[in-house]
Amino acid sequence: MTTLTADLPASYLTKEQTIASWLLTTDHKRIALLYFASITAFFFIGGFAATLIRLHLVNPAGTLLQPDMYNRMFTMHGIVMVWFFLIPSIPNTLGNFLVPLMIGAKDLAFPRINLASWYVFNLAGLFVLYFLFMGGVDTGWTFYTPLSTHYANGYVVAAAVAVFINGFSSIMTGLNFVVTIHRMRAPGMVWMRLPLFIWAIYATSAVMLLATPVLAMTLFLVGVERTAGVGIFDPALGGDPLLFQHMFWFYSHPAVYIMILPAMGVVSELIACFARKPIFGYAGMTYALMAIAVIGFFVWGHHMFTAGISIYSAVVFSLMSFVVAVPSAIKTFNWTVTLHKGRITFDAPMLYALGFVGLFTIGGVTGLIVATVALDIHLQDTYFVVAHFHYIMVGGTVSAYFGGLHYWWPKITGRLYSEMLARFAALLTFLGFNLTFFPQFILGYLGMPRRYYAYPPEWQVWHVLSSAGASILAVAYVLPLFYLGWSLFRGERAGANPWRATGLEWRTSSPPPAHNFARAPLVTSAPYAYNPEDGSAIAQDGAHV
Amino acid sequence: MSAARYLVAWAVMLLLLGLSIWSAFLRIGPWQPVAQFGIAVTQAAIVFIVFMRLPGRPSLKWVFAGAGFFWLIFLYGISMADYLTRSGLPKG
Amino acid sequence: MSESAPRPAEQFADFAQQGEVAQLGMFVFIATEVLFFGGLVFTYYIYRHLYGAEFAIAGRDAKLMLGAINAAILLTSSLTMVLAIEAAAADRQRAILRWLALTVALGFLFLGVKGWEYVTDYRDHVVPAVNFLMKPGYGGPAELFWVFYFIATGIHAIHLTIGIGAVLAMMRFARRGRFTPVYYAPLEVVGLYWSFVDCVWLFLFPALYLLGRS
Amino acid sequence: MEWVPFWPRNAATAATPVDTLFIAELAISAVIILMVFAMIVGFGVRYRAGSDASRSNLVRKSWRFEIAWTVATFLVFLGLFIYGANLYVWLYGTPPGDLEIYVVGKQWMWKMQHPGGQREIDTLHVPVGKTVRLVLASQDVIHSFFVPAFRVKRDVVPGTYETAWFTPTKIGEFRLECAEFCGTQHAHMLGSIVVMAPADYARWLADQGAEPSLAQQGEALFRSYGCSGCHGANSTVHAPPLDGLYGRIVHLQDGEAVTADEQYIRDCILQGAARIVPAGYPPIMPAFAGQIGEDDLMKLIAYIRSLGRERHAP
Repeated sequence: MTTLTADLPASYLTKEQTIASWLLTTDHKRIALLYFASITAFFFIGGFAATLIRLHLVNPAGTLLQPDMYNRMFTMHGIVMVWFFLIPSIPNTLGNFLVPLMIGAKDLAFPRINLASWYVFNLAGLFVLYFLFMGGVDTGWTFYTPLSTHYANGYVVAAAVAVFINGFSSIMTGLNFVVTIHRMRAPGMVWMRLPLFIWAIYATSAVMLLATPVLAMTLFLVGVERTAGVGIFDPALGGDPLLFQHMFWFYSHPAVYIMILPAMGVVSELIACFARKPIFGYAGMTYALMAIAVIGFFVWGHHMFTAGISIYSAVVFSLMSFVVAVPSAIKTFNWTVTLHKGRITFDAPMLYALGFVGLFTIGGVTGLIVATVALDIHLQDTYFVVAHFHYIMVGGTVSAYFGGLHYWWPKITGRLYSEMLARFAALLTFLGFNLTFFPQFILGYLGMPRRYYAYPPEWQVWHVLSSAGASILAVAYVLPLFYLGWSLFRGERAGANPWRATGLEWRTSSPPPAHNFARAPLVTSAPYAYNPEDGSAIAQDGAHV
Repeated sequence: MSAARYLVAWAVMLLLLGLSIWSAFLRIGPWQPVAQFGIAVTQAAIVFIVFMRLPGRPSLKWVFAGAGFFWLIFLYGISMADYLTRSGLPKG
Repeated sequence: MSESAPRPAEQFADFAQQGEVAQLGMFVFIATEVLFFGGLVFTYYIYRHLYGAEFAIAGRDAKLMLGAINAAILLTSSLTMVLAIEAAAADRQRAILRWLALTVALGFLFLGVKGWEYVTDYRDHVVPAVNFLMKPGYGGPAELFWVFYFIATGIHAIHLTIGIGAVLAMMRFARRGRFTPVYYAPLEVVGLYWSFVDCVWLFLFPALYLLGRS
Repeated sequence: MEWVPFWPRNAATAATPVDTLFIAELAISAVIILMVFAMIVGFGVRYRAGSDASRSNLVRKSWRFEIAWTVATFLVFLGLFIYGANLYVWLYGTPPGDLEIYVVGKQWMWKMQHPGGQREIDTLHVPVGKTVRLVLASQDVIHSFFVPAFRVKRDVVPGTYETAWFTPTKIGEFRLECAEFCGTQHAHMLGSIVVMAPADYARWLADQGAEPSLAQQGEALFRSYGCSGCHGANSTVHAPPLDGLYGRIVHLQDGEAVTADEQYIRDCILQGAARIVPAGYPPIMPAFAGQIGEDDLMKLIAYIRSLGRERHAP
């Protein structure tokens, strides 16, 4: 550690160097890095499963993995990616690092709870590793009953426990953010001066807090049913499998917004900074974020259109799904219009952000197609749906996560990375992603169901294209590991504000000192006070940058 | 002074408890769960307002305390709408 | 945590802010708990809606007397808890300890009654998966009622046990004189939790004990 | 659309309207995507840092744009919703059907029962141009009956009946898939729908051998399970008569009125008097849950349905 920080100023990284000082830290910035380590590990575990799945599907007969093994692979891919990568990705790393910095606080409201949440997260992770090495789970990440409770032969209870415990870490993080954003803002940081990233984290935290407990109870009931053999959701004993689906999707649809809202926040920061222009329609953007968070709770039934819910509620759920798309459309429009009359540079974070807007748009419009009840009858549970949600979650969230990581990397580490390699990785992500998932739209309309380990030979060409894209995508995701890692040792020293951005996080040294600011900041300016005419900007504390 | 207020609240709560039990033996059919649930909501309101001292700073407490209950309305309401309009599923 | 000269944690400006933030945090946590229990009560109400008759027959075998006694015990414990907080605000250190001790005692009493109730339930053969007999008149879904009875009361008992632990910790703090009229946020926060657990019982009681009595 | 190399086959009446809607939405999607990409690329080139395009006269008041954009999007979405919901109600409504097939899904096969008693596994023969009504049940976990060429899909949830319908328009063999993950061999829970010319279909039916019809098999079960003891014509027990029950409105004891469809009859058999007692009858019927399998249930229901038909038959 000492060698890495040799030429850097005194900072949160240099304060103490013992292992214990990291494992017992209550500094939000160190906890962010702890989370970063954990979720990176899970990203590659989930990615490994995805790699095996794509390799397996090159051959229509599906001979690489045994059927049972294939089922365990996609289940693990789903569970790990959803709960152990996507949901904590932006909030727990970038969010943890940036929320206090951006609002001008010394730390989160409950630093010890923050640390505890990391331990709880890893405890849940241990359960994942346990069921992984014991042989896996074969229910799909959705745990549908009665398959999960009475028929599956994997370690369902261990998986449910893992997700249950993981929920506590979500709740602890959400609770911390909500209270912090409400009560710990620097003087002058009124709500309508908050950076959009903070608004997004706030909306995300609210969704986490309001949805996660219901999932916890649902999985608890599944665990009880499976261990005790009683029939809570078992139709043979009077239970209703659709009740499980209602409760599961009451959480799991809003969970999609837990994944995408922070990404929208990151992208807003990036586009404003690299277009050197205030974000178009700031107030509208905040309303849109909150609208998505709230309306997102009324649409869960679109996962159940073919499951046997009443046709009346299916129609209402369809309508609400169209309604929730409106604020997303507004955001896309505002991002693109922000570029108008900007002074745009195409640094790596900006490439990721623009890639996000493109992929999110494709994911969004295909979302309209599956929200249309009549079409969803054909498309439900096919690769069309798979492609659609990967466009949102991988094309959207993961692109934004990488963009944010590059953007704030100099702040987090005090180092600059190789811009050329980073741009190359960003372009590669976009290309590889489209090649992987676009063919899946076609497969879906042709009628290829999800979770099939074998398929008719005439569809092979689309699967081969998809797998080829996946290998490009894999390179694009591994590449940053090398050049970002390299930058830690050999990277040029970054100044306090390498992008000349306006947020308070750039008004302290890189990396920031232990308690964030040498002097408590006073906020006098709206966010994103960029001037495209000469590329100058006024930071939120009034300084010209 | 405030101790007296707590004592009164406590006595009212016990009274409501008795009322709830008494209502269980009345032959009022479908109104029974309504009555009992109504009493429970009243009791919960007393607990939140008196014992958990919701009035007072910070007033944001009201929002957070209410959010959970408010959000349950969506879970109950929207799912119930499905159950009540599902064809072929007779009511008990 | 153990510094002798009390001062607010580093991220806060003063004790007032720290106290308010702690309370808010607890209320947020309570909101999540409401949704957690709400999910359970939701499944219960759906099945009660679908199987009203069976639930009414099964519910008649719940021990109303014990349930009602426990409701009264919990209501009283909420009173003693809040009196402990009042004592802290008035700086009556002995009174804090006395009321907290009474709260803990009531908590244990509740668990004792609950335990006794479980024993009688076991003798009644109404414990699903362990000792369950379909009694004459029971329809198939009657077992579902008892499943919910044990899950709900079980989770509630776990919450109450955590509450007892928290109150015991507060007694330790109080004995060391850590609560001053300026800052007694931990006690206040534990009090909120305790009252909330009481609140849960207020909803479980009619749902589990008052069915099918008329 | 079948000239497109990656378009699914169109072999039922539902396929054309679904395809039309799909193409309409694809077109709108394409417009939106092109617009966004064009703006990103266009602005990106014109307002790149090096260009000396004018940045003066920035739009400061953005409300008007935003509201206009919001309302326009909302109206387009609303139109799509109405179009889709309308079509859905037609797709999900169940027309009477020229032919009733009972389908039981179980890990990992589809069992089909024709009204004439013919049974098939994983294959279903139907005549072209006739509306086929399916009654779907599951023996174990949730399955989903999916025929891509017909654009029809229904989840088959254990414990309840689902109905679906299709009217094939082309002769040929079409892929039947299970679309809801149902365990290890999910990917092999496949089958085919064989659509035949009416004459070929009649010949195929005749070739299946003379099995008693589904209703006749049900009648045998009706006696062996002891149903006839109470519901029979000369029973002394005061049980509701089943003649003409199917499709009628039944008034229940709590004042509720339900239609006696497959689901109602199924619930009555499985749950007995604990549940749905018609007004005016004592609650004495035993529950048969756990004693009758899905196959037998369907036969019993076919029999009870036939009771009405025989009487009304001209």
